[in-house]
Amino acid sequence: MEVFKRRTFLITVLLLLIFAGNTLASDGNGVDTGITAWMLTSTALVLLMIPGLAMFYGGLVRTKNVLGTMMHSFAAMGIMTVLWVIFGYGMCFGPNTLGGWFGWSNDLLFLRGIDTEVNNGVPDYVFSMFQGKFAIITPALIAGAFAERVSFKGYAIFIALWGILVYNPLCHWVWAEDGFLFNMGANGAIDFAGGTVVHISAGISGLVAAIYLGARRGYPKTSMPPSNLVLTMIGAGLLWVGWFGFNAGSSVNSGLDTAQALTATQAAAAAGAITWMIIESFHQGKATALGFASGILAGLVAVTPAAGVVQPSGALALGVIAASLCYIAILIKNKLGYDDSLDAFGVHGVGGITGAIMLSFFIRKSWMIEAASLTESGTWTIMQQLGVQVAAVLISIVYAAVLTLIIMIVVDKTIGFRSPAKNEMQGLDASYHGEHGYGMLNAS
Amino acid sequence: MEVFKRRTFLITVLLLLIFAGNTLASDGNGVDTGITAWMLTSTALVLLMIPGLAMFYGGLVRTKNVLGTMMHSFAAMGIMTVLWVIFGYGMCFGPNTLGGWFGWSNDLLFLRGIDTEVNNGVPDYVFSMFQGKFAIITPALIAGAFAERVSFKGYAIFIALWGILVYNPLCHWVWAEDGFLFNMGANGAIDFAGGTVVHISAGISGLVAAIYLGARRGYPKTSMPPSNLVLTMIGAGLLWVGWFGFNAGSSVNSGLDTAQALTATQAAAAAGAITWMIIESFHQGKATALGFASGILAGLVAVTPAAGVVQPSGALALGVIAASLCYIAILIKNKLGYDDSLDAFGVHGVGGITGAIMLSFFIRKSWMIEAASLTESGTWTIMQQLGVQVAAVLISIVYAAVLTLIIMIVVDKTIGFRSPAKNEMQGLDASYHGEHGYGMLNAS
Amino acid sequence: MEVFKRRTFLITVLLLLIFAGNTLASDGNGVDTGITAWMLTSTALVLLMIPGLAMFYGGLVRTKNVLGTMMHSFAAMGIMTVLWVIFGYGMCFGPNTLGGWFGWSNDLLFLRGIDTEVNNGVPDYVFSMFQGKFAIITPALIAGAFAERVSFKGYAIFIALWGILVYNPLCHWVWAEDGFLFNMGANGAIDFAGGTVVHISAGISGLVAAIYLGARRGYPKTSMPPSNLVLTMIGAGLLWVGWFGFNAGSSVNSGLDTAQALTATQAAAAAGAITWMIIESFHQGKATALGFASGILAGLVAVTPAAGVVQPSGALALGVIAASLCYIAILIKNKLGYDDSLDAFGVHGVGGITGAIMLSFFIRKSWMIEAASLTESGTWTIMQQLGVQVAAVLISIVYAAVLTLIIMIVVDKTIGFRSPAKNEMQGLDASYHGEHGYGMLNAS
Amino acid sequence: MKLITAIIRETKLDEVREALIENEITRITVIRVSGHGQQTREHIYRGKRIVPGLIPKVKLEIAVNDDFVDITVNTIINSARTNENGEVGDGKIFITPMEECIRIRTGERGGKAI
Amino acid sequence: MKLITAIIRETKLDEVREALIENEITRITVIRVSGHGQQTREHIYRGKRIVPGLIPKVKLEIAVNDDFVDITVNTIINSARTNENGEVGDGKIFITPMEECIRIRTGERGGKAI
Amino acid sequence: MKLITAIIRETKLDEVREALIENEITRITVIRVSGHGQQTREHIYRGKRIVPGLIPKVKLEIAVNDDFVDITVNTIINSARTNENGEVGDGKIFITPMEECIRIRTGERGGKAI
Ligand SMILES: Nc1ncnc2c1ncn2[C@@H]1O[C@H](COP(=O)(O)OP(=O)(O)O)[C@@H](O)[C@H]1O
Ligand SMILES: Nc1ncnc2c1ncn2[C@@H]1O[C@H](COP(=O)(O)OP(=O)(O)O)[C@@H](O)[C@H]1O
Ligand SMILES: Nc1ncnc2c1ncn2[C@@H]1O[C@H](COP(=O)(O)OP(=O)(O)O)[C@@H](O)[C@H]1O
Repeated sequence: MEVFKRRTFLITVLLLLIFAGNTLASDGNGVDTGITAWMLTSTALVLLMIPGLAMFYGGLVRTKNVLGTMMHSFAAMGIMTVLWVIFGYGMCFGPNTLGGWFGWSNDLLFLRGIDTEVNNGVPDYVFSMFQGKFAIITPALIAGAFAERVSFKGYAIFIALWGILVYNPLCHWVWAEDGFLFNMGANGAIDFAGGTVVHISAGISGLVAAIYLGARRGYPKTSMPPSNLVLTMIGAGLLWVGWFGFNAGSSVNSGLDTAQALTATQAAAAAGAITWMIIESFHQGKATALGFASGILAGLVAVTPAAGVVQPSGALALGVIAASLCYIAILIKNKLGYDDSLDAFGVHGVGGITGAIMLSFFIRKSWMIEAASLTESGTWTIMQQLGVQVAAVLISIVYAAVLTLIIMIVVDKTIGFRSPAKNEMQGLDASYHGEHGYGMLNAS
Repeated sequence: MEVFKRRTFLITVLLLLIFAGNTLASDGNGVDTGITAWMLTSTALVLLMIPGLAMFYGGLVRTKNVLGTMMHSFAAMGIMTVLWVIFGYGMCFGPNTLGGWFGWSNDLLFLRGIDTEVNNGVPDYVFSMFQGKFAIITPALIAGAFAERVSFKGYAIFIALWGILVYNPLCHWVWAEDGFLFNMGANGAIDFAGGTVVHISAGISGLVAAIYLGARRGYPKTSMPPSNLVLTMIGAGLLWVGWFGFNAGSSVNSGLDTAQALTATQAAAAAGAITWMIIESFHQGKATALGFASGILAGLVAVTPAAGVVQPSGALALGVIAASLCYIAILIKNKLGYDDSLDAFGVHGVGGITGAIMLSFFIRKSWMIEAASLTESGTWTIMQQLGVQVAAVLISIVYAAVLTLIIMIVVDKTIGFRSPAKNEMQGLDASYHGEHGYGMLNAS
Repeated sequence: MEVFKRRTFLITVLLLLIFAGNTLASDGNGVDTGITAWMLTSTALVLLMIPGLAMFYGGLVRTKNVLGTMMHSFAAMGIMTVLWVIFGYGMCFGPNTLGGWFGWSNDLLFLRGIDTEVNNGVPDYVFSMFQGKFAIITPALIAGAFAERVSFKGYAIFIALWGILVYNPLCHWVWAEDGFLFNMGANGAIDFAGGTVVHISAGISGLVAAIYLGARRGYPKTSMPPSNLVLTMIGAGLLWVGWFGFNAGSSVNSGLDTAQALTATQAAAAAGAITWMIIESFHQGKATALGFASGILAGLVAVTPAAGVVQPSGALALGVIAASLCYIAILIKNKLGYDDSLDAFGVHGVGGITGAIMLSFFIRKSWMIEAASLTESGTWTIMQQLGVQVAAVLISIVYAAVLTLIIMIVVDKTIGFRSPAKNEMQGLDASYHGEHGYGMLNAS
Repeated sequence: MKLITAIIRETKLDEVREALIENEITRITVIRVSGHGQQTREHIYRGKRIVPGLIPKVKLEIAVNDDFVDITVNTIINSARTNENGEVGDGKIFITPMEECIRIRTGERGGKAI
Repeated sequence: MKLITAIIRETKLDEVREALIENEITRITVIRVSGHGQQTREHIYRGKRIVPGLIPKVKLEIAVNDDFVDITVNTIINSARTNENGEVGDGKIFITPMEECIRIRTGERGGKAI
Repeated sequence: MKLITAIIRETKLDEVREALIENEITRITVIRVSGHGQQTREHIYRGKRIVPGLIPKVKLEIAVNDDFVDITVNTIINSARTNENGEVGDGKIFITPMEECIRIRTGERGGKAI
């Protein structure tokens, strides 16, 4: 969503043209049907990532937990959407409240105020729905860190609180026009499609939660092999496809910057995948499918904040670096012994941090020139931007970690979060949902 | 497709502008590339619903019937498409024939007449293909009612006849400019994306078929547990994504009304899912994944007729109401004892009726004002619209029920519809397709 | 991509209008947001075909090879993308080099030269990414021919070389403005979306590879039943959906020709599916799900080169013819005894040849008139075009066959291509990836 | 006590179970297996009838007291057979000795635990 | 030598395995099965509790030397039982005679191969 | 008559079946199982080699007449072993007595029904 500021001038010119009233692409409400078409599509693509994530995670857990794990993603679709419509959008994109902690506007309750609003050629509803998908996927990502060991009720309450107290403020800071990170440095902290807001916040929160909740019974002694890597691979495929909406949609355009974001996304995903494949081949003698998928994710995560500012060569580099660092991070985790079940921190946390910081070295020249033109001194260096990036990353980390810990404790002490041992052994599916995933396994 | 009438004025203005010839978005044929882009996308999204439905239904049946059940969806893709291209589109959108029973125009045979036609900025071909997907999914929905017990040949003939005699006329009445339901009341019966045409007609036809064919062997004594709820969940996910095309595409635009439809769709689906989840938690102590998915569907079905006229709060309400009523309807079914195998009536029939009628209470003010302006008296009340809605619903119910019964009897008495007991016990896959779905279950 | 030439005049006119600067749809860079939106979507849809293909193929192999087979598709996503970004795009769409063998331009290395380029309203990046997906799927298709018996390392090297030496040159000849097949005859060899470049080249290369590598151990004595036809069906569904991007996206437009391509695609797929279903019903007494899916593919493959020039009736005819010929081809294969594991040649080779040649008889009149207008004599007959088509097909066949054989031999003799017997018996998943696909099959 | 093991066609499972239940043999354990015997024709794969090397079968395991052996075996034979005369692939029944049977819930042993 | 076959609840597998391992019975073979016995209530399907005809169970097969029979059986009974008193559906244990046991790796036979 | 039960590596199934068929032992039933024994290293999971608690195995059940026991057992041992000397995880063979064998199709009993 970086695009807003950069396009200000352009948009002013365009708006003049629109209201000159002589174009078809406007349908009389100032709508650009082309941009709107791509934003609608992007919204669908990002929604597709939720079942994609459900499959990715669902395939990695043990058979008895597959539905429970998928429900972590699906429940987020339900809960976060309803909250978003009622007041979440307002908290993210309303004007600063409580000193800028989050946004608010009564007018945005139930999205009432935007029923016929159009901005920059796109109906506000579309922007709101597009953004709402990010509010769904972020808590769903966290669930990977404590997979296979939480109560469904506890989870449902947790993500509701987390969305309100962690996601919405962060989103406001980074993407709202009056958010303080949006206005840091010359031209803002760069977070094109959610490196800090989505991946770092989810990764760090997952880490905190995994440590707070403790490991799964038997971990790490008992191995817990994936129940369905085929499902995981399909999930990875859908995530890649959906990420086009995630990143290219974040341009809120259907133009050059959209194309640049799409290209960077594709390049980084591929580079990440190949890097992981090669590392694993040398390290373990075999290139696993899960490794390939993990590399895809590492690349995609790293390019998320960067997609608007890096060229293809930079995107390739980010993919390579992120996959390498995530690979190492997971090896270290295995040493440290905490149980981040599906590596939410190892991939999203590490990949997000890598991307948000390393992007500084691959920024497109034109962006730097524009940034410089916005400073008083007329100069702006990579190191200065690096400082802004590091600051934004640290702020996200600290905020997400502290708030998550508080929410965890509250939920765990009141209604309970961690599964009782009996339920964990029975599996989430039987304990919390009264079902099991693969009936076909048993003759009947 | 509600949009047509409302936009008439606007379009006239725009057309003038187009033919002024000074815009890029027109490619010289009067095409609006933006709207066309979204309609092409919507067509793809609605097509995606067919495999989505195949997965949703396929996961709910027993292992031995999974391919047969998926083939009910896939066969519809083949059969209905071919019929649609040859004469189905003409029956739906050609001018009134036989007193308005359906449409017809020799010019539309094989879609010959629309090779280079463009209307409202969208090539007729695109509109035709978008609409054709609805003609595919409707009979495929019915199949849920008599899953696991019909012969494939009987099914193939049945859907062909049903499409011709039930779907095409209904579609003509509701969506063709000279359809009688399109012109009922002040501003037509409201059926934005197919509450009556698709869901009510499918649900009622399913009910009639389920009762006529009788229950599956052993029902309800023997339980028939779902063979693959993971598959069902993925299917539900794809259905949700595809429904964006279904509803938002039905605006035949890429503008404000599209955005409104998309938002209503998202809100209703989420509200339906959460409602079902909560009800089931209280009623059964556990929130099932299938319940969540059923709630998604209930919400989506209910908002289908309403997506063009309700605001987000209304959509949330519709989701809540529909999920509650569908839940109750299925409980009642269990009491009554007829065997609607996968609850085609319980979800699509009940949800569709709920949406088509209840939407009257949540109509956007601007719509009511416009409707009033179209009457002679200049007034139009919610109760009047309610009357129109109820009338449209009843007409659909009666027509679909009677015709379906006749078709059932004819097919059953001639080539046979209901599976012989032996085939039913063997399973559809072995009996009718000479295959089985999950080879991996057996070592080999 | 046929569209380029035909639209030259139109585009000139439009470009004048664009630079007149009075339209919104242009965002000031000459971008048509509508066309760009559809091209972005098409790119996502074609990417979706890769997991779709992974599922389609993955379901057909034995349980022990499912991940290895899916990795054939996924690895192509990684490897071909990286090569494409570095120099593949340049080889395809750079200016003629080495007498037109392929294209080249240092400026296109790492896509550097097109960072802000826009052509015909679409950013070059988008066109490049769209095209890049074709370079991914083509080698992935070949993998079907030698499924279940090659080393992963050998495969990875093979597709890299094959992409460079076979795909890139062919693509250049057919789709680059200075490609020699692009300029053959009056108006070029017709290959709208890749009949020769994608399907014939993949099919023939697969055939050569299958024969060179020899049959799987035990073939044809031991039967090797599909491990997951449910997966295969879902894959077929996703392929159909993705093919809308493949074909309709190849118009590089969002207008009438796009609509025509979409319609032809839908009609041919349905006709192919039904044809196969009917043939199999008569020949074997049962209509298999796999047969239906194969028919879908046969129809889609055949319409690929033709989608820009045939009307719906022609598309139906192509679907019927292609499905029949593919059915026969596979019967003959069973007699001949070579082991094209998943019928890459039987479907893509035969279907592609059928489409590329038979389309001559169904060309839209307007195209023939335009072609005639481009000749000196002012006439152009179906037979003349047929000659051009046959020539293009033969050139593709010979080139692909010879080069593939050379690459096979080189790879096999150096690092090894064919799996050693032990690995083949163990299965690809255990041997090359250290994993197995369906952990859930075993209690744990 | 005997352990009766029957390998039957997948598609016969419902029929056999119904027949057993009618004869009051309700306790049973069912397992998916694959088998190779004399059976040869089965599936269709792209227009060709194929003979899977291993054909999916279902195995029933029924622990019975000695006086129930005959009725169990006869019921299975009658219900698992294809048509009157049977067809290759109908399956086998194996009878093995069983020394002890224990109900986990109660710890009961022997004949009454079956 | 005996072959001990236990049919237990799927959800008890972890517990039973942990208990067996604690008692040094580590070699074991596990199989997914479905069973029908006296158990009746289980799953929820669209707001209704349903009784699957065949309920997923897990079967353990453990070959043991004669002096290990008791400890194995007792361990299973204790760990596979629901609560103190057990619940319908907890399962069965069958003990059958075994004549020979062979370790494929070494060709060893008899008690030491177990 | 004996019932020979062999638990082998999944990846050895093809080889063992080929060997058995060569020795004219063609009737066989195959079951997916998981096992725990002495075997320890197997899969790779995100850059780490992991030891699944239960390793997928394949179980063969072969009913044979007494004079076929030796050849069957030897064939399995030779074909299921990894390399010359075997490796931990190669599996086990159990031999149990069998009292009766019945061919469902014909009702034949005893040795000729095997
Ligand atoms: N000797 C045997 N040992 C183990 N399983 C057997 C044996 N004989 C038959 N079976 C099982 O019984 C199934 C049916 O056997 P088959 O020979 O096809 O039937 P029929 O005895 O009617 O000719 C086989 O697929 C196999 O699973
Ligand atoms: N006689 C039997 N033969 C084979 N399997 C049995 C027998 N009795 C019980 N089982 C298996 O044990 C499982 C549990 O039996 P059930 O009768 O429900 O438990 P309980 O004995 O505690 O009442 C059944 O699902 C079935 O798989
Ligand atoms: N005593 C036993 N009871 C049941 N199954 C056993 C027993 N011993 C071994 N198995 C099975 O055999 C498989 C291989 O055993 P393992 O101990 O790994 O091999 P090895 O005997 O070569 O050391 C195990 O995974 C298990 O399924």
